[in-house]
Amino acid sequence: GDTVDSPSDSGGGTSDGGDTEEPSGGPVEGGNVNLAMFSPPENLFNPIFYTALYDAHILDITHEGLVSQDEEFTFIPQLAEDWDFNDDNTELTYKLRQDVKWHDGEDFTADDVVFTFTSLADPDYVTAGGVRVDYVNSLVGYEEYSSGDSDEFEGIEKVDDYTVTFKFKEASVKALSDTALAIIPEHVFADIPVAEIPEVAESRDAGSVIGTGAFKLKEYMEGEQYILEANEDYYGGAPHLDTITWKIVGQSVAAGMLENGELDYIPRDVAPQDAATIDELEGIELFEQPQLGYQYMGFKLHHGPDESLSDPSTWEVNEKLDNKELRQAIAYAFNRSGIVGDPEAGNGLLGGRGIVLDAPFPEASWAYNPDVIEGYEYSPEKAEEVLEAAGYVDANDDGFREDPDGNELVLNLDYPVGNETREKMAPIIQQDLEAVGLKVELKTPREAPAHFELVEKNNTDVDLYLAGWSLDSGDPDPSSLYKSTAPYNYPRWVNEASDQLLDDAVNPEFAFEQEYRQEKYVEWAQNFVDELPVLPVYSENEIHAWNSKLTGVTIKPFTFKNDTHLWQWTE
Amino acid sequence: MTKYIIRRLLQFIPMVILASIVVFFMAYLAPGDALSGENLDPNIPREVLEERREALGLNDPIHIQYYNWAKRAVTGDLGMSMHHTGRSVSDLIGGRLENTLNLSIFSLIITLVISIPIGIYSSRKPYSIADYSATTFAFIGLAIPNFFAALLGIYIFSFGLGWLPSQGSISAPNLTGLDYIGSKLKHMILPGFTLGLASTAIYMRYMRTEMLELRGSDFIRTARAKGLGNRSVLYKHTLRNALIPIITLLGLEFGTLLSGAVLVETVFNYPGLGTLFVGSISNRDYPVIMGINLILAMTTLLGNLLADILYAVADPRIRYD
Amino acid sequence: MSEPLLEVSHLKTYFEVNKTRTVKAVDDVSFQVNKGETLAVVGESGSGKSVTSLSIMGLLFSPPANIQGSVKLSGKELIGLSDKKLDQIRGNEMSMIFQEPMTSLNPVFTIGNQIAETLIKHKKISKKEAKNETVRLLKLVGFGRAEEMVKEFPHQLSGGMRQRVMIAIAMACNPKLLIADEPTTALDVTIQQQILDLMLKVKKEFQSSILLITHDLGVVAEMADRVLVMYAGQVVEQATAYELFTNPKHPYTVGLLNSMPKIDDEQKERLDAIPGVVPAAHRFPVGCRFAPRCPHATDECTAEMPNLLQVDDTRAVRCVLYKEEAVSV
Amino acid sequence: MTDKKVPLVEVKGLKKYFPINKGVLQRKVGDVKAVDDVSFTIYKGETLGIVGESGSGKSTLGRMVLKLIDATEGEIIFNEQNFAKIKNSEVRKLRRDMQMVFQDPYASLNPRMSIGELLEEPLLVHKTISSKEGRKEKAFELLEKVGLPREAYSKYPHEFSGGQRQRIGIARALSTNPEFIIGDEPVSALDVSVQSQVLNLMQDLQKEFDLTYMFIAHDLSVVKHISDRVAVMYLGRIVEIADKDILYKKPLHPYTQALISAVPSTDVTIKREKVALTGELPSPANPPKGCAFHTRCPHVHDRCKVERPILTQQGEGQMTACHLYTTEAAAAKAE
Amino acid sequence: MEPELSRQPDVIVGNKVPDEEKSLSPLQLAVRRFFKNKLAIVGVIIMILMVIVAIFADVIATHDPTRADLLNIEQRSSAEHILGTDGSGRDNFSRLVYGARISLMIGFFSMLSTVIVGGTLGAIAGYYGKWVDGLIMRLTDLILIFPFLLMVLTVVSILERMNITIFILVMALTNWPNIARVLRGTFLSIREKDFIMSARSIGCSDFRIIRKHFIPNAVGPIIVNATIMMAIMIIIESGLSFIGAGIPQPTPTWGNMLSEAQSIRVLRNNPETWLPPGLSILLVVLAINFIGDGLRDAFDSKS
Ligand SMILES: Nc1ncnc2c1ncn2[C@@H]1O[C@H](COP(=O)(O)OP(=O)(O)OP(=O)(O)O)[C@@H](O)[C@H]1O
Ligand SMILES: Nc1ncnc2c1ncn2[C@@H]1O[C@H](COP(=O)(O)OP(=O)(O)OP(=O)(O)O)[C@@H](O)[C@H]1O
Ligand SMILES: [Mg+2]
Ligand SMILES: [Mg+2]
Repeated sequence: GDTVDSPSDSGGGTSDGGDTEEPSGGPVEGGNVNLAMFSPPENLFNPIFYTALYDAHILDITHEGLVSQDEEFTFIPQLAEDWDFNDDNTELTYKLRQDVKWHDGEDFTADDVVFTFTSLADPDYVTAGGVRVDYVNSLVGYEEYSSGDSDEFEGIEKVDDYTVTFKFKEASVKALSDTALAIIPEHVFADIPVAEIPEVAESRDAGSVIGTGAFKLKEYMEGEQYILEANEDYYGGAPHLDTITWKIVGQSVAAGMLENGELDYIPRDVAPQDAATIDELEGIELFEQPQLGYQYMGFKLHHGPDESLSDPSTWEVNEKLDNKELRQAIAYAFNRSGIVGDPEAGNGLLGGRGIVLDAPFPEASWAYNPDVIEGYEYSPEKAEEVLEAAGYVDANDDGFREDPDGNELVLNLDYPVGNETREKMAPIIQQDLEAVGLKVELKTPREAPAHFELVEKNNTDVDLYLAGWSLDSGDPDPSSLYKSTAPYNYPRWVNEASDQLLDDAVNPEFAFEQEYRQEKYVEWAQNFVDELPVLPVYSENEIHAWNSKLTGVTIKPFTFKNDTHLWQWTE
Repeated sequence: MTKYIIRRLLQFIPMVILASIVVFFMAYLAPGDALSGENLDPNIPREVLEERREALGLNDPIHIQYYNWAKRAVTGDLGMSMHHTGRSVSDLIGGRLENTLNLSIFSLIITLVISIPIGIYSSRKPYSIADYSATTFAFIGLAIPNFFAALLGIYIFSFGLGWLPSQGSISAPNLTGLDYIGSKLKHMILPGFTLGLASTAIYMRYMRTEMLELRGSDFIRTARAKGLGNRSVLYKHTLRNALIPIITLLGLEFGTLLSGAVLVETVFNYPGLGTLFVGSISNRDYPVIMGINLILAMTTLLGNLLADILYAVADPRIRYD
Repeated sequence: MSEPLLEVSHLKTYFEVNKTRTVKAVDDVSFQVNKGETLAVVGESGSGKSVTSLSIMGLLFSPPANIQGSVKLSGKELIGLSDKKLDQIRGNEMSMIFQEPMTSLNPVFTIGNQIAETLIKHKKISKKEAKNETVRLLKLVGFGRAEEMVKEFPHQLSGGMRQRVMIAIAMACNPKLLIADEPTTALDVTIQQQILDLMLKVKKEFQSSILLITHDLGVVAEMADRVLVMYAGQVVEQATAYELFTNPKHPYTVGLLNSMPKIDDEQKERLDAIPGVVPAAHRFPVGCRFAPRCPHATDECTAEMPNLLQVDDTRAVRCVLYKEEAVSV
Repeated sequence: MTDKKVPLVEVKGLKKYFPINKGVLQRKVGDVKAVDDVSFTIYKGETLGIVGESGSGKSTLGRMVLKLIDATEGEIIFNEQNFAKIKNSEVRKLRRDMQMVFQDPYASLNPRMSIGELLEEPLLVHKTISSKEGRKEKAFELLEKVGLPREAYSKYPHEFSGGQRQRIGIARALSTNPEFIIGDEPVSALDVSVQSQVLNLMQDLQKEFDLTYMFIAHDLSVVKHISDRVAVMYLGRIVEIADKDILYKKPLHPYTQALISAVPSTDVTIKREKVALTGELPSPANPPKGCAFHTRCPHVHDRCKVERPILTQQGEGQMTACHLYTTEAAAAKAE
Repeated sequence: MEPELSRQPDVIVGNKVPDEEKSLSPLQLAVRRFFKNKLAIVGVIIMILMVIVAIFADVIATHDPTRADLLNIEQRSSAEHILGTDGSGRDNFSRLVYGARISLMIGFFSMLSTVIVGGTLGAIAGYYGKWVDGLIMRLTDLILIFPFLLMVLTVVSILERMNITIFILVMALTNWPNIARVLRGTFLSIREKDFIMSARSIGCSDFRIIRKHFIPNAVGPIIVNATIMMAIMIIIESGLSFIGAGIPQPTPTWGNMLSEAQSIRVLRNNPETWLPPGLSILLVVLAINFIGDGLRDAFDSKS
């Protein structure tokens, strides 16, 4: 097989990866596809409660939302045929498809939609383990309903059996993405208290989990295999395949299993280092595109008391990193493209299968626009220049630069375990920075929960830290990560211009225009790149590899599971 | 004997309590909790997390948390997982425990079936070529890290020769009867072997020295003086005595096996307690960590008890009362 | 006297400990045990008494043991016999009891089992018969509650009791020859007395011969018809018990008798000790092996090993002092 | 030798009970009455022999007298010092004057120490000789005393035979110039010819250094040979104690009689009368009531089963604990 | 009567012992027996070679073992990189050489700390017995009821981080019961020996008894177990590295190198990456086990 797509020209992501190569024989009906999953799901097959990515692998096939997105992230109909905003953009009304049936044969109606969203606002929802309140907390009457003060959730209203209206407290540019959550059947869950939903068979057991998707969960062995069976009554047409089987396998052996036919498709998670080898295999198709997430090196700009994470006035400046030039010099000194590497030579930690990012927008996002943003090319010379200019010189001849006041400067670099490439990156950063005379103390890695707790809680020892964000497809708004008051603003970055731009970008008065937002985000991104609260490093490619006899797989930047009913074997 | 067993079981209680305290404090003192970590969705409002923490009792002082945990644990309720929303710890552990036990027992059987006959053979023909090969195997078996043996096993037997499956504990979920057993067994062969590698080596050597040592003992000399045939001397008199230390080792082996299972399960993606535990540690899923530790501690204790009982059965000199 | 039951001639048992060291544990030993008699073998620790008996029984492993010479039981040669054939004889025609009653019984089987298995093996009788026979044997060796004993394990018995069980095992198949290797050394005097009495009793009952190995001259005096004195792997004197104690000839025998404190005699101020120690079995001196400790030693003694000299019908001495008395060489 | 009769060791009502612990809590469920109410005196310069069957408490008694283990009850007075009343630190000093020779020559010498070190250790511990040279000199002297060559100094125990090791053990015991030596079956493990060497040596040394011995053995001939007086123990008690000649000529206690008659004699010219004992020594954890010997005694009568006889004087130099004689004695007195 | 105390030469010492066998202390004898064991010699030679490599790692290594070279990742063998490079472009050969230093050091110091902790506690338990023994033994039971690796993982997660010092600490913390038990057993059995009674009877102090009588006689079991322990530590290190709980990169340890073989790709394509560290572990553990066996035979001479 060949690489179908090279990352450079993928743009918004290409579709129909599987169709590009002419299969040798004609299509056949039926059959099973073995998919690889590297960690077992947690077996909570309920869209409103699941937390693990791996459960989503199954739910994405068995359940559907009102709307979906195309390759450009534009919203397209799914369970809803059409939608409308009212004049002031505070109400969103969906017209639902009338031909949709649940796996158990019941009709899908507006009641299901209302039920799903009402459940999210239920007073017991959070204590039962639910975390998706961001889908409903912008709706009218959320507070009243979720606190139990009101029996009626005003935010969502059934107009008729196939029409529902969502009512927002204020106009929201994210309205569509906030209503795109997969729907659960009311007739199944109506009698179950929300608090118990995560525990009941209907959220867990094969045969009892009911969705509207092209496949239904037929049976599984926990931690080993999950078999999905074709939903012959699927409104989009009966699937070609009989079954889809997710197999839980170790990442280390997946490539081998693909080669000897035990697996048919390794979606998304082919190790970049394995890609070249797989690429050479006969009869295997490879597709790659940058992930929506990115890895970065954070600069702890402020430390602060733990109890006031969102009150910048209480924070304390981290003197070591306060100087913007220093941060910029670091950005010049760190050979990020070396990490990503060159696909031709196959070098770098990613073997060239990824891209270097400057601003924290994924390549696939419409907010991504590298052409207008000035980033940092790898240039140790430039770095040294900037450092000299800013007064960072080696005053005492110990081989390392001191700060402009002549004090010793040692930057502590903290990183977590759990991501192989990132773990490998840490010593390289140290090596790169020491090459320009900056002394980095490499802290031994912690486990992820410990690392993130310490990074978040303003541990004063931390200067540099490694982390990554994986973003969702819904909306590119980075406020929750970089607004000064956002708890996830791990660098504790305070910048008025940034805060302002972020607000402007979602200002409902203008923000329904994507161009307006694009402009704002470019402006924000340039400011971000200049100020450098974090240095984004790379966005790794997600790499798919499958048996080339399998056709009909459509890979979007955020999913490959949209049109599973079209998957088909060829002779 | 019954009284002894009951007394021993009662003795477990303080041990288990102590053990649970130790693990609880160790686990909870570790920084981070089930709600911190990397895979957090930045869209989740912090208040939600705080509310979850409060609901899970994570904000209580640690001794209160322990008290709450222990109060439920004594009624057999190990609580709900913090990471696997809505799943009880017993439920999570249940299926895994079965797999791990299956694997451990299988491995134990392989170990015994291989090591004892070879050990006997070696002792009968000491310093023969077969004996030297067995010794060499034993030394290598002890020297090779078991995850590495596992990888080599996969490389050779799964990918090279295609004989054995490399992953999981079963080939399909809906198997029944013989197919089920067959598939289970087939999936246990590689992990079972690698898991038992070191023990096989140890038992083999043990058996050999023990048999050789017994050969010169007074009562074996008596048996020979009685004119009993070689077979009777070997298989009745010698073997029976040589097995006594092996039997005691067996019970103690249990804990070791479960421990080795962590690595082996990881490589073979065998859904057992080991992998669950590793995951729970990195997710800070305290109730699960506690549950697994509790169960393993009890298994180990029961293993020890079993060893002692078997010991008494095998060796009439040992009497408990 | 009467016809020989066991004839041992030129028995040599050497152990190849390693390439440079050979232990000559038994070095050219000849003797015979007649039907119905008790022959005692005495000698210091390490003189080769046990190895002699084990060689007769074929219980040594070779290697390391290298056995040469001839051992005939009722005229049948035992050396070189296959294990299978030997097993027909051991425990059946000849049997043995050992020094350490505490460890000579298999701890994991019941007393009954261990007695019965000999019966089943050699007498080809059923389990049930074997059990009855076992009980009978236990009663014979003086156990009142034999029926219960059958189900007991060795550790439940004292040393004396175990030795009695050993005797029951040894006598189970009515052997012609009983070899007893220091059967009472580990026991207290009062218990020793019981065991010795028991041996005399079973000997009479079964009309067997006994080869009694001991280092206690008192036991010899009480039990033996004839005595063989061993020193450093060799027979140094052979005599009837009466002759030996009344008229010892070999300087070693003399020394041995004199160095014993005796309970019946009047008090001696000092004992006559034999100086020195028994030479180690892997480096015997040339010449007479006793010469380094012998008060009569001459150059002749250290030059050449003296032969065992037959001084009359029943006596033989390995000492140059008795050259003249020798009947034949 | 014994006419002076100055007591060196006085033992009064000495008891040693080893607790038998069982169960989880290691609760005490009983006692092994290893030594049960034993009294005797050892006079300066004499040898007191102790005989008895295995397990009768001989070693335990010896160890208590040396305060290697503490007595459960009773008094030991050594050289007018009461053991119960002196401090542990004092005991260590006392050890200079009393020493022990052990039964197993293979186990009683630390295999990792050379003979020189072994012999010098007591000197070092008690700081009797401060100079290294002096200690070495003393060690040579000791070696010579026990008839070992000087070369032995730098050798290790494993290079010696049993008899030689026993000599080393004796030399070690002698190194602090003690007055009193307890031999706990010092010749039991040795061959006859070697045993006589060691016995001779011990006798020689006793004369030379005016030593007092407590000589434990189970071989009655040996005890007879070396002792002045002999005590016979049975199940933790002394059943008879008498001057040697009296005891062997005219043993009173049925146990002593049986014991002596059970010794096989090398004299083939006479056949002695045997007093056969049936049965085994009962367990000291569960001794018979009354006279401990009654289960095996040929003269047992009802009183023996309930009342325990005490040691009473039976004429010059002989004491016996037996109802056969207490009644007689009582009767005699009454007359 | 006096002159009768004749000192006749009634003892002939070790009649004509060949000179070479003269006056060797038991320790020397053990050493001698040890060196007669061929496998043990092989073990010693391997270990000596390894230690030489470890000491002269700086000289032998061709590259900086921690220096990543992103342009040359997972290279096969070449003149420049004798054993190729690893996933970060570090020189495998140099890592192997430095790995010897670090892995041996880890093994040795983990063993040492375990032996010190376990040895001391075991000795105390065995010497004093009674409640001290009870307490210490309950403590060992407590630790031993947790499966070892799980215990290590839990401890590591509290300590947050893993580095060489912590590794050594954790090993001591989790492994000492094994040594303690052995030593306690040894001490208990020595306690019953007559020579201890003898030492007390001549008035030795507790301290002297421990120092001169217990320890020298416990040396055998200690050394044997320590040796085995060291082998175990090296294996454990590799196991922990494999599940990502070992010494973090870029520190070169054999375990770290071996865990590169986690993926079948490396296993298949780059044997020069995993075979040398794998063989080194095998060889060293084998050598240590040979030595351990040799020591065991040498120390418990039944002859
Ligand atoms: N298996 C063996 N290998 C090497 N040497 C042996 C073996 N068995 C016995 N010997 C040696 O043979 C010699 C004679 O031993 P044997 O056991 O016959 O002595 P013994 O007279 O029975 O002594 P004891 O009275 O101590 O039982 C001894 O030096 C002993 O060390
Ligand atoms: N430390 C101890 N703990 C418990 N019981 C003991 C202890 N030492 C001795 N005994 C018991 O005390 C009793 C007397 O033992 P002791 O060793 O004094 O007898 P002995 O007469 O010296 O026997 P032997 O002749 O076998 O040396 C025995 O039953 C023994 O089991
Ligand atoms: Mg013998
Ligand atoms: Mg004793």
